[in-house]
Amino acid sequence: MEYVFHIIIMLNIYIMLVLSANLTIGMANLLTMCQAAFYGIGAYIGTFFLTQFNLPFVVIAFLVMVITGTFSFLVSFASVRLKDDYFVIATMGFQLIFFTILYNWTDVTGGPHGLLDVPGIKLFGVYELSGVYEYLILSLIITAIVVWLFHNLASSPFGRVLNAIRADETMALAMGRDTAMFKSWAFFLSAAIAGLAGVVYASYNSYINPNSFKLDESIFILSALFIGGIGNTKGPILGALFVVIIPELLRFVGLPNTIAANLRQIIYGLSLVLVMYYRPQGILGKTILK
Amino acid sequence: MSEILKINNLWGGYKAHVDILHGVSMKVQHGEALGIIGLNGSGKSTLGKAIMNMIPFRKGEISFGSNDVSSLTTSQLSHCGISIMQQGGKVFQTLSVWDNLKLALSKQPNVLETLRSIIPMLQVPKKELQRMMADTLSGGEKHQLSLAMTLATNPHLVILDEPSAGLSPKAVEDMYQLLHAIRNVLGITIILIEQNIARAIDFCDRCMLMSQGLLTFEKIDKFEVLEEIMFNK
Amino acid sequence: MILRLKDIHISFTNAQNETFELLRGVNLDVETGKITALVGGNGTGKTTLFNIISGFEKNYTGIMLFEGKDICNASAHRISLMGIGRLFQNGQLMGGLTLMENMKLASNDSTGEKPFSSLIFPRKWKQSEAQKESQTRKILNRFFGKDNKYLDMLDEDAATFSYGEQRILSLCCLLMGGNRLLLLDEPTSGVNPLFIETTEQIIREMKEKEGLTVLLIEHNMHFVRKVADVCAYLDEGVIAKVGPTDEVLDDKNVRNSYLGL
Amino acid sequence: MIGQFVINGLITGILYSILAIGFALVYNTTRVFHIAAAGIYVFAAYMFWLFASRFGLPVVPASIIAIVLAGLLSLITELCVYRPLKNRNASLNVSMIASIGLMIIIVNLMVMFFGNETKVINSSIVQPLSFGNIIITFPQLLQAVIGVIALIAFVFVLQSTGWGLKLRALSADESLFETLGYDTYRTRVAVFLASGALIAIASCLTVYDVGLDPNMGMNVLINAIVAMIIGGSGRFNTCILGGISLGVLQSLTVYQFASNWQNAVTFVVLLLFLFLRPQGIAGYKQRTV
Repeated sequence: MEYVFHIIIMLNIYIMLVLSANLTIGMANLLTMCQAAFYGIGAYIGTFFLTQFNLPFVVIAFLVMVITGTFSFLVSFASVRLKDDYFVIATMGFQLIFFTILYNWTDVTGGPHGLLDVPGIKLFGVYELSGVYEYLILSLIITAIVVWLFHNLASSPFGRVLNAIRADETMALAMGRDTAMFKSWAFFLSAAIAGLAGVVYASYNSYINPNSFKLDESIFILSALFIGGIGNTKGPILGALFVVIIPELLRFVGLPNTIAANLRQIIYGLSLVLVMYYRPQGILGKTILK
Repeated sequence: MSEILKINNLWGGYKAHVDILHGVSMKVQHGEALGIIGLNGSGKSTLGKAIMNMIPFRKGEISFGSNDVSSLTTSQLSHCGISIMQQGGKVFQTLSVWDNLKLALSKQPNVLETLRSIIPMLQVPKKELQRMMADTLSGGEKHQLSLAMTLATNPHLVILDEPSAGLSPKAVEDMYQLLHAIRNVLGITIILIEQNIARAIDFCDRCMLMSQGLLTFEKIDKFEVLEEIMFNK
Repeated sequence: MILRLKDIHISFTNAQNETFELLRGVNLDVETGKITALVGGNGTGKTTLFNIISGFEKNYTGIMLFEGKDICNASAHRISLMGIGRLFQNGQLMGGLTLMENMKLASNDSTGEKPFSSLIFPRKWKQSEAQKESQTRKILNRFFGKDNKYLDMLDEDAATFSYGEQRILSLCCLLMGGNRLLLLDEPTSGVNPLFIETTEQIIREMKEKEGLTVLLIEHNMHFVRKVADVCAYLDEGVIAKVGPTDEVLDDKNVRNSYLGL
Repeated sequence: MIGQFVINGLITGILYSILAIGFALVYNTTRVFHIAAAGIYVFAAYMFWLFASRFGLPVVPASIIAIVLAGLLSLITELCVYRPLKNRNASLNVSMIASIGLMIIIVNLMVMFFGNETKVINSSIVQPLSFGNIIITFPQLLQAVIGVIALIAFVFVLQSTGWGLKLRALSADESLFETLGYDTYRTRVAVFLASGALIAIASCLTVYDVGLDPNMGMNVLINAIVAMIIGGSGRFNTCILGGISLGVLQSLTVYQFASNWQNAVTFVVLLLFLFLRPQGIAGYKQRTV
């Protein structure tokens, strides 16, 4: 049973990540390849706060989200200047620079060995969470809040402006909307939620290393998003479900571990190609990437 | 005189839902110069592109000579003998002038000699042409080169999409002299899509007015007729 | 005088470093509460002038006053918020958004568009949303009659409408409030004759019922004659003639130069 | 000492150039961000290893087989993915996502069949050459010689043959190319074959020196893309300029700091170029009039 709970916790984390990616990619059509970097920034900064201070979780989560969000200004700056492929490669550049720093700045990040013994989350500054059950409940609550948040955002006036930017940026500008500011907000929120997912992951796993936050992870999040669908809330949730459940199904079938690991990657890749051909908006998605 | 091109009830546009052509029908006779004039956004260029299958049309038939060519691709149409000079003097910017010509020159190399005798900018020595990059040409020269490339494929029918747009008055004058010369020497059928109405009426045997995706008012041959149509009370 | 343009110059440089001066000192006063038509041949810079007014083109010199305020250095969205609405040349509704969303976006009232107010104070913006919705219905009722089909199609993707319908609905969008001057770039281009009458009616009502000022670019001279009070002819980078519409359009010089004689 | 680093950088730069051209062939003509090139790179490396080490063929025929197979795989990506997507009028971003999917498929197929661990091609040890205090190992010499030959051959084909002319024309203007009576799809077949072959040449030369593992593709490809951008995208010869500059720059970074900061420096340079000089060193600015 613990194992099932572990899967659900990971699923929750991925739902947050994929939803956060959807905010920029799906709604504002800004294709970024650095979601894992924000996830990582959240995890490392969260670890720092968890080890150094004895703060209640709400405070830590808030701080992490604000700091991670602040990092997103690097990306929003790039989005003003660069278009299309150049923007994609620039975000890829951010991702790789971030990874290099994580990997080599050994004094702070622990380098390739990562950080061990990340303390658990202290709910009200006193009660330290431990064990799968408690994390299960915590992650369910947080994810529920995040899903609710994005669901409301999608149908709110703010989401409408993001959709307008996707449809026609010039027109949005001519209607008196400061598109650069809206994009920055989208990046900020997206990064903040990814950072939140990072803290939860770090304290739950109690161990982080750079390999969880490299380009492959960004691509993984992207695949989940595009398979599930972009532009609404159910698409990304389905995507997260898909990428988390497939490996378990393969395990259930009884394939040896070595083959299963690759087979699931192949399934992801194949689904990506097929989805792009037959249903470019994703299985449950609403909009098509421009 | 026989028909070289016949278009029947053509519908279509750039996007799937948005029709720009609303059922265009027309016939082009062998050897004539047909002008298509009309306001901005009336669909003149769209018609030219639709004939060349550069944008998909939803409905309608096009026949060229005695063959139905509605389903041919752009490059196949070019082999059949229809050629288009696209708007704005399109040439391969990063290539030299000679390379541009070489690409266009497909079947008969002697076409080039004829062209060189007519088109002023090709009359410099071959070495020069090999050295000259297309993106360093002036607007007028670019249009001339573009026209030369269109003709070098040895077409029976050329569609000229705004050959004078964006040129200085002097260059427009040159371009029309050139077009007259080409008509006289090569004697090919021309469809001229043109903003400059006076030029079009002057050059063509007959003109058609395109309006709201439909061809109306066949046979406009006098300027006064047109003025009446456009400005009448 | 709602908008005053003084000595607007703009030049472009091509690849051969040849500078080409498109506008050579445009002077134009747009009078409040009137419909002014801007006509001129192709490539004379009419749309460029619109881009300058609405803040999309910045490399120009000259003075531009909107209601007495200098708007030369304001960014595009600021200018829009000051009360200048625009219909683009091939502008349609934004596909992927519903008709209602398009109409709501056209309103200058941006209550609830800050991400946090969106989430935290839903009651505050729900009110303004409801108001926008009723306004939308009112506008549609007015131009297309009671119980028209668009009222049932408010929640459909705007891309499903035909091009002509989209153009007219985009015009309706401009009535969603906050605008005092409208820049219409060829409202009739690509619109079939049936809709041209509606277009005409909408533009008239903009002036008569809403008291808006309209500046429009148009190639369809019949249309210009019908709706415009004042006509300005742009040629060779300057406003060559301004005056009552019939006077300008019947001018022999204008006709000849327009038709390229 | 610095001389050694410059030489190393030059040789790496040549390899980057070849790969960058392989990528640019597809990117310039189809505008698709061809991330699957990373997969093809890995595929070529494994085929080379399979025939050279597992089946014991001599290096030369093994590499030729690898190059041919990689070209075919590249063609398959075009026929099975890019062309159908183009026929459906899919946007370029959609094609790119599909390309990512392809890359994942190819790389993981390789892992599935051949395992995850690093492999080497068992080459006979040859005494390194030394000029003064600059040492060049035999594989490096091979890389330099074959790499330069490949580049010269490519530039020759590009500049002096009809095929090269068509290629340049297609990347300059696709619609004009079609109206002149050329079949874009047929030219694209050749483009993809050549692209696959060039990627495979770069792959085999690298693998012969440093061995192979399935995760190397993306990293190398990104370097090649950076080389293409800093050289100036839109053309082919600029890739060589960009590749060699990048190789030397990286090598000097290693000399000055340490090898582990190499990637960071690469991307900082990339970002500087993107923001300050997006048209690249060679500075051909694509006009959008």
